[in-house]
Amino acid sequence: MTPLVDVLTSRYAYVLFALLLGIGLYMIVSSQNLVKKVIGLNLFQTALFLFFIASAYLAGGQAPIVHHGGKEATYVSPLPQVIVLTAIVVGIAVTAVALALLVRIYAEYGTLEEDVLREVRSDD
Amino acid sequence: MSPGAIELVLFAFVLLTALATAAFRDVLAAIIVFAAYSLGMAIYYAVLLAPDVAMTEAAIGAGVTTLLLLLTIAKTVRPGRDEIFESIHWSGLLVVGAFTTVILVTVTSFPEIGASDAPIVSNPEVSQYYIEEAYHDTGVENAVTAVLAGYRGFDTFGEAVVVFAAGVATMVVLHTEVFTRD
Amino acid sequence: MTEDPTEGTEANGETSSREANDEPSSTDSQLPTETDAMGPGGTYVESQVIMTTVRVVAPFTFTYGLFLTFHGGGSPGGGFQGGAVVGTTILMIAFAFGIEPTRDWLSNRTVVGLASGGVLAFALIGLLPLLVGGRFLEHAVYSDEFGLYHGKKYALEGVEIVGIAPIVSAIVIGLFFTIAAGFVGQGAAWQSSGPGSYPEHDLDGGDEE
Amino acid sequence: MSLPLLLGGDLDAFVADAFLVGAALFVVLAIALLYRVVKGPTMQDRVLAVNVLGTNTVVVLALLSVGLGEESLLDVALIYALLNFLMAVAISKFTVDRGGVI
Repeated sequence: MTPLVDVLTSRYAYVLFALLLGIGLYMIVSSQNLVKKVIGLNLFQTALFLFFIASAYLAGGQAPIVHHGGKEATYVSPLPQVIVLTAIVVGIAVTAVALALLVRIYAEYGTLEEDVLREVRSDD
Repeated sequence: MSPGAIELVLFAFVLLTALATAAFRDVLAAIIVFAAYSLGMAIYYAVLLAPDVAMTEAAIGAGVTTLLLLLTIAKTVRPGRDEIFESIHWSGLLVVGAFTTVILVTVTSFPEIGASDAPIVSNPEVSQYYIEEAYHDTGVENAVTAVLAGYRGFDTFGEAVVVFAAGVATMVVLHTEVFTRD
Repeated sequence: MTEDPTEGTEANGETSSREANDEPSSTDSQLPTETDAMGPGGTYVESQVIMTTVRVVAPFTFTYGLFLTFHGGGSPGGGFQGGAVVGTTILMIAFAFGIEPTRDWLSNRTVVGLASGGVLAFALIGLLPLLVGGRFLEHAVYSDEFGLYHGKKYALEGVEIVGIAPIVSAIVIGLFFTIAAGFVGQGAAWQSSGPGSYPEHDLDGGDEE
Repeated sequence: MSLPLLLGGDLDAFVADAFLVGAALFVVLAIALLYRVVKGPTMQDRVLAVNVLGTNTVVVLALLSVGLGEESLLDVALIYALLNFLMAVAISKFTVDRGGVI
């Protein structure tokens, strides 16, 4: 048991990543309300961002602001941070498209509850 | 220098906010707790030494996401308030539990967080090259900006176009009927 | 995860005035004074506190967004962060002074032009090196072939400042305005009496793309 | 002043650790605030708690900035200081008549 605890305590952020992934997925799968599904999607996304950022971390390092190309210090890796940076902005765009679709769905069917929506659609 | 204690507390905070977001049945309460979650996440990014990402999360998470979600439920209706927490969806929980367990098992085989021999950090051709040569190659000190607009400029161009396309898509989704109405 | 019926009823009692209801007309009837105050424009309510605070804070936020954009090379920041902060400033103004007046003030043409112009400027900066045999987005060409002072640095900053930042800020503003305008189409006849809908004339400026 | 030296530690490291511990304590405070966010009972309680959480975030980031020796984290704290009230204003405006006044 102790080796497992050791492994997990040195990987806090990865454990958190897995748990948040689960919570986000649970919200997407089981929420009846479509807005909550979108929130779950966002949560799922942030879990992945956390994974990327944690993989870039270097103990005792500095943020990747390289002052005049100095090699005397160690820095965390900039590459995953760049990927996450663009992914956050793309993520908000995806969220907005999803929300626009929700507004459309509400205009069309008058509800955002999944079970009601299914009934309304089966009546058509 | 190790951020051990604060990381442990943040772990609890982020996990609790995420659980509360999932648990609330009332969408407005879920949005409010999700805003708190975003605050915790930004601190986590800062602890992991990603100020650029924390900054974006601050502007997007605290401002834009909350506002867009609020606007959406202002345009639609909230569900009835007969109960404040969701009831547990057991079959979904089972599937998600299995999924999370699989991910948790793989976690043990990742390199330790902060280890200097982790492949992402120690790769001499990518990460180390960016850190050592970014100032010389591009003339900017912020390695993130250098990689974003310099080394990976083509990728960023694609992302910018994707964001632009999302804006156009939103306008089309919400305004199609306007064109054909008159 | 846990059900707590007592708490549900408690919250229900406290907030009964805005209890969610699937009948938009009933929620609409709860806002007589606001709609009267605004006339046909919408349901915005003036708040002296919010307006004063925004009037003080907005210039600082806007300046800080510009600082983040322009100083992205030497400190954390860049087009994405600066653009998001500038966009959020406009959202802040829209919240304080009403979304419709802000839409009129910042016309749709401006927002769409900013986004399209950003993409075009980004592509142009990338394509110029092709003229002299460089590769797409090869910033070194600007200092080596075109002879600009610190050309590669300014090309990179140019991508951030005239490319990414306008796109991000315009898209943030545009998404907000678009979702705020909502959807009033033929299939939504019953919704037109709802609390969030806007009269027809508000949508006329929205078909620029 | 002499306590860390007596303990055989480095003064700078001690001060940095003290700031980090302070930041951790503020995050503990955030967890306490989370109780009010979850419990409510009214939406106004939640809005107020989230607003305090935002201010709390500014403090945590400032302490982290000293503790980790990263002045760049102050920029993040500045963004929160400027944008924090927007979130509270948006939600509180929304709670009046279910978004009728946005």
